[in-house]
Amino acid sequence: MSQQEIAWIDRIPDIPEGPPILEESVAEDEKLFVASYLQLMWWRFIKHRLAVIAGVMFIILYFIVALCEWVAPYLPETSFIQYQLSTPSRIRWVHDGKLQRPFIYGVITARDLATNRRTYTENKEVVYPIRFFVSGEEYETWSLWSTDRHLFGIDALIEERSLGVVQGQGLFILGTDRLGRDLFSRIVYGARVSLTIGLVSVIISLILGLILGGISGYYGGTLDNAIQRLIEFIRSIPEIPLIMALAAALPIDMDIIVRYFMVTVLLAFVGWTGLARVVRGRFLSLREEDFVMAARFSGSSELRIILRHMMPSFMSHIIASLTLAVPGMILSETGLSFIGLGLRAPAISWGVLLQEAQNLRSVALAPWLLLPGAAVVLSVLAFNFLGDGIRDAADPYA
Amino acid sequence: MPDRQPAQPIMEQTGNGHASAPVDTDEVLLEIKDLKTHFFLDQGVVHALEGVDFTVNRGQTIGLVGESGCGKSVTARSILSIVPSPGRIVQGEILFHRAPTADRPGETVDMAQLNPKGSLARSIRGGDISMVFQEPMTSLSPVHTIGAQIIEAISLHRDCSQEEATEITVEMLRRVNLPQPEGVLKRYPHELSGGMRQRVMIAMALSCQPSLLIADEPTTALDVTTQAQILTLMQELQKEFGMAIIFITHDLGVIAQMVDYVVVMYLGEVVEMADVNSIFYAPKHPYTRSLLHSIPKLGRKSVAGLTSRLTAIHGVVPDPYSIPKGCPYHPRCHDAVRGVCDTDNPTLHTLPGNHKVRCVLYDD
Amino acid sequence: MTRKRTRTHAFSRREFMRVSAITTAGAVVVACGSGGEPAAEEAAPAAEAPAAEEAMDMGTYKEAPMLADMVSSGALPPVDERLPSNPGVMPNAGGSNGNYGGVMRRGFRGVSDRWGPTKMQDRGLGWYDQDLNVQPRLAESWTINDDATAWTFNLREGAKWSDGAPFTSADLLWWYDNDLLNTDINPSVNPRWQSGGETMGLTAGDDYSATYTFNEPKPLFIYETLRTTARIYLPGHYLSQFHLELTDDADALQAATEEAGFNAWNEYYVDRRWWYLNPELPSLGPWKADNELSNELFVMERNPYFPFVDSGGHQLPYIDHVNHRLFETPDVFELRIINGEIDFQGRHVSLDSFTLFKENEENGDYSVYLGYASGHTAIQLNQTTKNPRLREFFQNADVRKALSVAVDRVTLNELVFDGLLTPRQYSPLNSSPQANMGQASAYIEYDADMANQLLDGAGYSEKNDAGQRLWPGTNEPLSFIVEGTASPGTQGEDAILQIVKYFAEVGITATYQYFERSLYTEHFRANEIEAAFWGGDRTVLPIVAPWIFEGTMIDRPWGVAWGLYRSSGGVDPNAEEPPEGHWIWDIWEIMDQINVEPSDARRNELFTQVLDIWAEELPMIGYLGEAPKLVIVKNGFQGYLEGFPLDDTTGDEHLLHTETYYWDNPADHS
Amino acid sequence: MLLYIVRRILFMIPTLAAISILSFAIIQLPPGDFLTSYAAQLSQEGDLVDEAELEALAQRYGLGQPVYVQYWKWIKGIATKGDWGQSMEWQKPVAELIWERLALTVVLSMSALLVSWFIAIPIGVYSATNQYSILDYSMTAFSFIGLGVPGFLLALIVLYLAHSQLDMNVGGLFSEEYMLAPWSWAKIMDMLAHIWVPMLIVAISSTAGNIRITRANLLDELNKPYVETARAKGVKETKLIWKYPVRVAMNPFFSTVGWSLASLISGTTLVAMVLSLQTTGPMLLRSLTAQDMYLAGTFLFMLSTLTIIGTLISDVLLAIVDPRIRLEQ
Repeated sequence: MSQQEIAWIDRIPDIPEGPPILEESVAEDEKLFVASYLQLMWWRFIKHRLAVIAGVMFIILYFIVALCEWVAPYLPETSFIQYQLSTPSRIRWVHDGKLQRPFIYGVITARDLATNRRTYTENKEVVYPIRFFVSGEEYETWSLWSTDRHLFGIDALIEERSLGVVQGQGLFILGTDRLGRDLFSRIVYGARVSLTIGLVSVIISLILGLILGGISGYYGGTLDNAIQRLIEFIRSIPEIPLIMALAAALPIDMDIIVRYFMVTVLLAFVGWTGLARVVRGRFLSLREEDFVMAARFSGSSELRIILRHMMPSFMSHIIASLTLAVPGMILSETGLSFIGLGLRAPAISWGVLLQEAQNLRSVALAPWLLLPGAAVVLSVLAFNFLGDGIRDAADPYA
Repeated sequence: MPDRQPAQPIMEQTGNGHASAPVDTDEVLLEIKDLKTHFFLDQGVVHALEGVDFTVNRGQTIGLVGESGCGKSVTARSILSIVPSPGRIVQGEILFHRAPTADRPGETVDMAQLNPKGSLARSIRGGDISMVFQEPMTSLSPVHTIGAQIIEAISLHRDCSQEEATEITVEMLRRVNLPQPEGVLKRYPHELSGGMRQRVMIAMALSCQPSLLIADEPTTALDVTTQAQILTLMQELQKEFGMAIIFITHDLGVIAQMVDYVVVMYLGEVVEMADVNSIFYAPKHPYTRSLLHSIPKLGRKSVAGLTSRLTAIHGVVPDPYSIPKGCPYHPRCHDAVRGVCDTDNPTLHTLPGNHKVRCVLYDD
Repeated sequence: MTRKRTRTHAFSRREFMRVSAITTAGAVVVACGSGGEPAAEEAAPAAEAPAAEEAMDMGTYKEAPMLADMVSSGALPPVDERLPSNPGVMPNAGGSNGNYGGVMRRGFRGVSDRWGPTKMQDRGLGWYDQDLNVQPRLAESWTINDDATAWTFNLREGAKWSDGAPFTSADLLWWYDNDLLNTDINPSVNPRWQSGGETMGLTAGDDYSATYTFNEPKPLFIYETLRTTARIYLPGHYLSQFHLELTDDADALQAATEEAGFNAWNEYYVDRRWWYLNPELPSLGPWKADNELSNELFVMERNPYFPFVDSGGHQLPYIDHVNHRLFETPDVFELRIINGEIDFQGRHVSLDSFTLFKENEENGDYSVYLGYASGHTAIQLNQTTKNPRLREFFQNADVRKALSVAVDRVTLNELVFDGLLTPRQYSPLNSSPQANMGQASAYIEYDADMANQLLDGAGYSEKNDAGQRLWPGTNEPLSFIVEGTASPGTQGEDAILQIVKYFAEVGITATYQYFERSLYTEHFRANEIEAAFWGGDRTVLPIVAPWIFEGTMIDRPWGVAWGLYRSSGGVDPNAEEPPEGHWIWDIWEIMDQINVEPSDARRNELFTQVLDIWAEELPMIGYLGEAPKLVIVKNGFQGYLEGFPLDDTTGDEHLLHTETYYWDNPADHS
Repeated sequence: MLLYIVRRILFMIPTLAAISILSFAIIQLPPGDFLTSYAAQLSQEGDLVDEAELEALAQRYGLGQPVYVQYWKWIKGIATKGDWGQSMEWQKPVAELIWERLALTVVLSMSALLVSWFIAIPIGVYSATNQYSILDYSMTAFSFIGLGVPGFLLALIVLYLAHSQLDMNVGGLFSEEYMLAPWSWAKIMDMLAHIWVPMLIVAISSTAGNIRITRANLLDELNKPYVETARAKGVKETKLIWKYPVRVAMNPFFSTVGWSLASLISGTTLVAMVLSLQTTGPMLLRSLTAQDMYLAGTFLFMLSTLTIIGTLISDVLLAIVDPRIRLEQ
C-alpha cells in the first residue's frame, strides 16, 4: 500500500485494544464453533434418514456376523428330514380367536406320489409359541464357551435320526432348502463369510488405486506413461483364465475359505486399475487448477498437496466407488464359484447359497431359496446409503 | 466525487486515473426494503438476511462491506434471485426500475416476488443486472470455450445472430484489454491467467450492457497488481457504460478507491451506511470502527498480517445457528452496555447527511 | 436295383396289422420276463424275416411324402429301387406302425456333445432287441465258427448309402485297408480289433459277405459291430478323394487341405470322415446331417436310402427331421422341456428336476417316462495312491467295508434323492443279464458300530480330541481328499457331502473337492488322485463293458496304477504291477477267460465269480443305485416304451430304434 | 492429437505382443491340455479313450511340441495368413467360429451400454438435483436392487417369469427358423425382437452403478461457482444443468467407457450362458475349460485388443470432452 493511503488510514481514531466487555461469552462461542464442525457433520448425517437406517442395519449385520451361532435358531447343517423345501413357517398371532404371543402351528407333511413334491399343511391343534432365548442345539462361540441357548425358536422335540439328520418340527421363518435345512440359519451363518473376506480385497484395491492413480495423474510424464501402460496391460489380461491358472497353482488341500481369501487378495492386485484411472483423470485436471499450483508454489509438500488439496475434491467419487465395490465383492463370490474358484459347500456364504438356488427348479418350485439374494441387496443398500450419508456429511461443498 | 482523492495514488500505477460516473445519480435504480432471506436447514433456520434496506441510484457505486458470513453475498444473490437452495427470500421487496427499451416501456419489477426460474427473472438476470464473481478460476465452465460462454450470455438477452454475438464478444474482450481477443475466443479458461479470466468475467457481465453490475469481491483472488488493473478497468467501463455497481468486498482500500456510498453489514443486518467519506472519517458504529482498525498500518505493530485481516477484529462471527440476543455484535463490542446491548437490537438511526447507524450509542 | 416287385396279391390292411401286432406282442412278453436270454449270435434273423416277406407281399414299399415328391420330380429313384432286396424290418415297440412326417426337437450342448445326435444316427451290423439280445440290422445275418475265431457277416443285397451308392463288403474292406491299417490315420490299432495282441484279418467272400478272423477266440466281437463309434465300414467311394493314397488328384487334395487349414492330408481326411462335421458324408443311418454340428441348430434329415422298413413296408424313419438345438446351461434346456419344446429326450434330463418336470407335464403337453439309469452313487478309494500310508489304509478290505457300513443309505436316499434310489453296491442293474443280488446288497446295512470295530481292528483305533482317527503312531489325523465333478446344488454334491459327514462320524476325515473335469482327468491319469466321487455306470451289460469292474476305467479310479498296468501292458509311466496273489489278478484272469469263452452261459458264470470277489473286497464302494432315469416324451409322440434301462452301451433312449418313433399328427409337428 | 493417437497405436503393438504371449501362457498354465479334457469327454460320453486317436490329435495340433514352438506357429499363422488356427473342440478354423459371435457380442454389449446410459444419466441427474426427494430415494433403492442381484440370477428369473406369466420363450437371439438363415433384413428384425431381454438384463446391473456415479459426480459439480455464473447469466435451469455440471460430471464416464465395453463383454458371459445366447462368452469359457488352445487364445487376444482399443478411445474421448487434459504431454 502506498504511503499516502497509510497516512490516510492513520487518521482513523484509535480504538482501544484489550479485552471486550463481555469476554466470557466469547470463549463459549469459540468452543461452540469448534464443536460445531463435527456436530454439523453429524447433523447432516442425521438429516439423511436413510443413512441412519442404513447405519443401524450395518450395526445389526455385523452384530450377526459376530454372534451368528446365537442368532440362528438351528445349526446350518441340521437337516429336518420331513421338511425338505418347506415353505416359510407362517407366524401367527391369533389362535382360537384370541390374540397370543407369536406362534406357529404344527405342520403335517405329505408327499405327492405323482410329482414327489412335499406338501405342508398346518395342524391347527398343535401350537408352538415362538420364544426368546430357547434352548436348542449346542454350539460353541469363538471357541470360547459352549451353550445351547438361541436368540429365538420354538420348543419342539427334535430327535436325531441319523447324523445331522433330525426328525421333528422346526421353526423355518424363511423356509428350508432341498435338504431340509433352515434357510434363515444358513443366511445368518453365511453373513460371516460374505461380509468379511471380500472387504479385504476392496480395501487393497482402493489403496493401490489411489496411490498409483494419484502418482500417475499428479506427476504425469514418463511415470504416468509407465503406469498407464502397466494398467493397460493388467486390464487386458482376461480375468477368467487368469483365475483358472491361479486355481491350478494353489495347493489342492488348502482350506476352501483360505483359498478363497487368497484368490480375492490376488484379484485385488488386478482390480485396482479402474479406480486408478478415475483418480488419474481427476488429478490430471486438478493439477492444472490454480489452487493446486498455488499450493505447489507456496512450497507445500507434495503429499500435503495431494492429501489436503486434491483428495477432498473427489472424495465423493471414492466413497461412491467404494460402496459400489461392496456389492461387486459379494457378487464376485458367486461368479467365482461359477468357475470353481469361489466358495463351495460345505462352506456357507451368501454366494454359495445363491449358487445353490441358481437353477430353474428353485426359481419355479421354491422361490424362497432366492432370499439370500435379498440379504445381498439389503447389505448392499446398507453399505451404499451409509456411504452416501458419510459422503454428504463430509462434503466440503454442501 | 472529489473527496476520493486520497485513493488516487493507487491508480498512478496504471497511469490512467478517472473515477467519475457520467450518469445522473439521482434516479433510483434499485430499492431494497426490509429484505429477509432465510436458509431452511434441518438444524434450524439461518437468518442470513434480517431486514436489509438500501437504495442504489443509476450510475452510482455502492460498496457492501463486512466480514465473511455477514450476508453480503446473500444480498447479491437475493437481488439476482439466485439464492441457493435451501435459502429463500421470506420478506421484503427488491424493486428494480427497468429502463425503457424499444420494445417495452420502463417498469418496476419486484425481484423478490418473481419466480426465480421464470422468464422475466431470467431476462433481467444477466441482461439488466449481471454479476462478477469472486473466483475467476472456477467461475467459468472448464469445458466450454471463452467465446461460447460469452456468446451464450449475449444470445440469451440480445436479439442478434450468432455472427453478431461473436462480433460483440470480440469487441467486449477488446474492451477489457485482452490481447488478441479473436484468439481468446477459442481458448479454454484453464489456458488463461487469473486476471485474464476476471477480465473475461467482466466482459461477459457487461456484454449485455446491464444497468446494474454486482461485483462480488472481484479482486480478492488476484494479486495486487492485477487487482489494481481490474479495478481501474471497472471504473473505466462504468464511465463508459454508465451502469451502477454494487461492490462487495471486505477490503476497505478497495472501497475507498471505488465507491460513492458504503453499506456496512453485520450478521444479516445493515449496521451503518453513509457516503464513503463519512464512513472513513466519521465511522459511527463500533463494528465499522473495528473494521477500519483492522487495516494494517505501517509503522505500527501490526496485529495481524494481510492474510488474517479478518480475524483482526476481536472474536469471530458467531455461529449462524445461535445468533446472540440483543445486538448481534454485542459479544465482540468494546462499547457494549450490559443490560442494554444484550437484550434489545437497536433500530437504524438516521444521522445527519444521510448517515444511518444501528447502535444504542446513538439513541436519541 | 433291377428286381421288380409287382406281386399285388396282398393282405388286407387289417390282416397286416394283426400280423405285426403278434410279432411285437411276443417281444413285449419276453421283455417282461426277468433277465433275458443270453446275447445270441446264433440267433438268426429268422424271427423277423417273415414279416419282411409279408411286407413284400403288400406290393411296393411305401415312402414318406417328402420323398415321394422328390421321386415324382425325378430327383430320386423310386423307393423300391432305393431299398435292398431284403430290407430290415424293424419291430415297432409301440405295437402299431406310424405316420410319416414331422420334426423331432431335442437339445444338445455343442460339438463335444456329438454323441447325442450320433447315437440316433449311427447304425451297426446288429443291434439289441428289447431283451438286450443282439439282432441283425445292417447285416442280414452272421455266423461264427466254433471257437469264435472267424465271424462271417452277410450284408443286405442292394442296400445303398444315402447318396445312392451300393453298400457292399467293399465298404468294410475299404475301412479295414485304408483307414484302420493306415498308420497315417491310425498310428495304432484299438484293442477292440485285436485278439491275442494281433489285429484281426478281414476278407470279403463276395459283394455281400465278409469274414473277420482272429488268432484267439473273440466271442464278444459282435458287440464291437453294433455302433459305428470306432467305425466298421466307410463310404470309400466318397472318402477316397480325401485319401492321399487313393485320390486321383493329389495336388488338389493338398490344396484343399491347406485351404481348410490343416497341416496334412490325414488331418483333413479325419475331419471329412466325421458325419456331423461333413454333411456330404454318405450315411447308412436313418438320418444324415443337414448342416454342421457347430451351429446353434443342428438339423438332421431323413436318409432316403435307409434300408429298413416297418412291418407294413413303410420305409423308415417316420420322422422327416431331427432338430438339435444348442443350450449352454441346463436351465434353458429345462425351460424348453416344461415349455413343451423338447419332443423326445433322455440325455441331459436330470433327476434333480423330477418334480419340476412332473408338475409341468400338462402345461407343456408332454409325459415323463421313467427308465433305469445305470449310474450309481459311489466312491472310489485309490488303492494305488502315491501316499504310502493312505495306500495301506485303502488297501485294507476292512477299511472299505467300514466305510461302506458307516453310511446310512436309507436316510441318504430319503434326504437327498427323495427316496427314489435303492441302497446297493456298484453292481449290474436288476434288469441286466448279469444281475447279482448278493453282490448288490453286500455290506449295505448301516452299522456305525461295526464300522468303528472294523477300523479299530484294522489298527486305526487312536483318536484325537476332535474324534479324528490318527495315523498309527502319530498325532496326525488320518484324512484324504475326495475329488469329483458334481456341481453345486446338485444331488450329487449333496450326496457326497452327506457321505463325508458319515465318515467323520466314525472318525475318518475326508474332504470333498470339486474339480473341473479336465483337471480331474489330469489327476487320475497321473495317479495323483486319493479318492474320487464319480457314479459308476455301464451296469446294463457289464460283460460288454467290464472296464470299471476290472479297474481299467481309470476315471473311476479305485486302482489307477493297476488299471494302467493292465490297459497299457505296463508301459504307462504311472502303471504299477499289482502285488502277487492280489485278488485283482483273479479278476483279470477271469475276464481274460470271459473274453475268449464262446459259451454265453459259461461267460455269465465266470462273471459271477468276478462279482463274488467284488462282494467280498468292495474295490469301490457303492451306496445307492437303480436311479430312475427320466425320458421326456411329448404327448402324441409314439414308439417309445417306459421302463427300460438307459446306458451308454445300449444307446440310452435309442435302444428301441428311434427310426420307428412317429407323431400321431405329424402335421402339428412340422 | 493425431500424433498422439498414432503414437498410442504404435505403442499398442508391443503391448499386444506381450498380451498374446501372456494369453498363450495363461492357457498353458493349468495342467493337461486339450487331449486330457478330450479324453475326459470321451469317457464321459461313453467312449473308450483311443490312445491312437489322441496321438493323431496331438500330432495334428502340435501338442507335443514346446510351448514356444506352438506359440510361434500360431502367431506366424496370424501375421502371415490371417489364420487364427484350428479349434480343437469345434474342429473348425477359429476364424469361422468367432466373427459372428464377436459381432453379436459387440452389438449386445454396445446396445446394453447405450441403454444403460440412457436410463442412468437422467435418473442420476434427477437424483442429484433433487437430492433426498422421495424419487431420489426410490431410484436409489431400485438401482441397488439391480446392483445386488446377480445378472445371471436375474436372467434366470426373467426366463422363468416369461415362461410362466407371459408364456413366451426368451432364450436365444434368434427364432429357430432364422438360426441357420443367412443374414437378411428379416433376420435382423428377428434378432431385435429377441435381443432386448438380454440387453436389459445386462444393462440393469451397470445402470445401477452408472446412476450412482452420475449422482455423486454431479453433486460435486452442482455447487461449483461456474454453475452460479451460468445461472446469473439467465440460462434456463434445465439447460444449465445439462450444459454445464452434467457435462463436467460425465468425465469419469468417458475415462472408463472404453473399458466398460470390454468388461461388459465379459459381463454378458454368464447372462449369455443362462439365456443360451450365441455370443463369445459361453464359447470362451468352454474353450478355456476344454483347453482349446487356439480358440481360447484368439478370444483372449481379441478381448485384450478390445480393451486396449477401448482404453485409447477412452483417453481420446476424455481429451475431447475435457479440454483441461492434454494428450500430448
